[in-house]
Amino acid sequence: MKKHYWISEKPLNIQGVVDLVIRPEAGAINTFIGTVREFTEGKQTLFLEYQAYASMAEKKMKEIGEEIEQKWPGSKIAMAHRVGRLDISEIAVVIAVSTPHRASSYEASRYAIERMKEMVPIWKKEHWEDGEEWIGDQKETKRGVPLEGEVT
Amino acid sequence: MKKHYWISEKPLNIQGVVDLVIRPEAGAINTFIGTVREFTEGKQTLFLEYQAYASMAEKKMKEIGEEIEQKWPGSKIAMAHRVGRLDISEIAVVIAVSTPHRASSYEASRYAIERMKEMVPIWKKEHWEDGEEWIGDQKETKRGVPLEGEVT
Amino acid sequence: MNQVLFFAELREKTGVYKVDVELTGFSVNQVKEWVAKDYSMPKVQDAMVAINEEFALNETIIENGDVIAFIPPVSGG
Amino acid sequence: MNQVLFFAELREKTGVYKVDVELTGFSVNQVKEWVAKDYSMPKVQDAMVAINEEFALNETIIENGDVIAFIPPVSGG
Repeated sequence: MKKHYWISEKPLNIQGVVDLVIRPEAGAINTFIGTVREFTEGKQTLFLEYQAYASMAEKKMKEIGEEIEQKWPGSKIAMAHRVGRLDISEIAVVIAVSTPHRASSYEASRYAIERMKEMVPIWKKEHWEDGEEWIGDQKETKRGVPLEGEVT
Repeated sequence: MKKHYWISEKPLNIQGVVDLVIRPEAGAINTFIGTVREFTEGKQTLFLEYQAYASMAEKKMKEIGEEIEQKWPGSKIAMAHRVGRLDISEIAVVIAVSTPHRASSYEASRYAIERMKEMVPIWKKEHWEDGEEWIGDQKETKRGVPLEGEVT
Repeated sequence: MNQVLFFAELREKTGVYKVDVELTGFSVNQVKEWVAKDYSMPKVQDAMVAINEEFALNETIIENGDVIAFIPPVSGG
Repeated sequence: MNQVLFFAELREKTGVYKVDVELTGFSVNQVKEWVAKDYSMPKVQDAMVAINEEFALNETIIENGDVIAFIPPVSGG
């Protein structure tokens, strides 16, 4: 069986993640794709560096998947996160959830990314013109109040 | 400039739709993919047939995109819908929305598919073992109460 | 002169995709009645009507050159 | 014998990815204190600790063979 939860040093392929959850019982697939944004609160990012505790990260992603398959019966999920240096607009994360009906595909996908940001041991380092810094959740917000209470 | 809203007689390519909305200002892309489900309320679908009033459908999808770009500033959207015969698990629709932050990517994507189902002139015909029927919104629900008040 | 387009169930039941017909001056409602009668299609009453790709009211008067489309309840997505 | 792993800022500041060290019988809290002192890393107090890839409490006692990882606040996604 193919892995449904993995850390990758190579660019992520969206279709490859979606293919893991396509099946006859599903009518809906929601996909969340996180890309490297150039500007955050007006400050320009040159590139990002992601690091993971890969074995634990894959285990934690699997746990999130199991939580989701319990909370939204009939759902199937795949999650992949990239590590290493990522340039602007490159894909850091792809999550795909298939469900029989569309409402739960949205809910489960949102749950997946929120949980991933909470509990999966992956870190990013911002590289700016004038410096660099490893970002923790508490630090992401220090430049001001993020829109809608969150920052991607 | 490439079309961001289109009706296609050929299989839809997810990456192709996503590529239209990737950009440096975005950190989040939400994608909704509708696939042909085999069983609805216990009844087996053999295949579907989609028909569209293509020119009007593309115009209406563009209107939905404009609504979204107004409601969620900084968002960018692309939508494609397939027509013709579709087998089980084939992709009927792909919607991709990119936004600076993730919350609005989910909201805008959900809005897009709800509006599409409301106002875009596209029809599907279900083919079952024992018959076939063009489905209208009011008909989709006649087999019982759908989950979460909606059917994909 | 005008064009009338049918889709989905209406296309299948009438057997017609497109009709060229003179409807200038008639209301949308009158056109619906004509289709219901001529094609024995009472279901057109449930359909929306689009004129030149925009949804139209029953009271709207058809102008020369308008393209009239019958839009049964949609089911895309 | 035990392994201790560092990530992100902690890895960079300590200059260490992995240390083999005998910590059997110590509590997670005692290990944190040792790292804070030996590596001059007061920030380890903010980090979570995982033992064998599961988050652990400060009171948990390290067993022989356990792999201890310092998990600074995560920022994936």
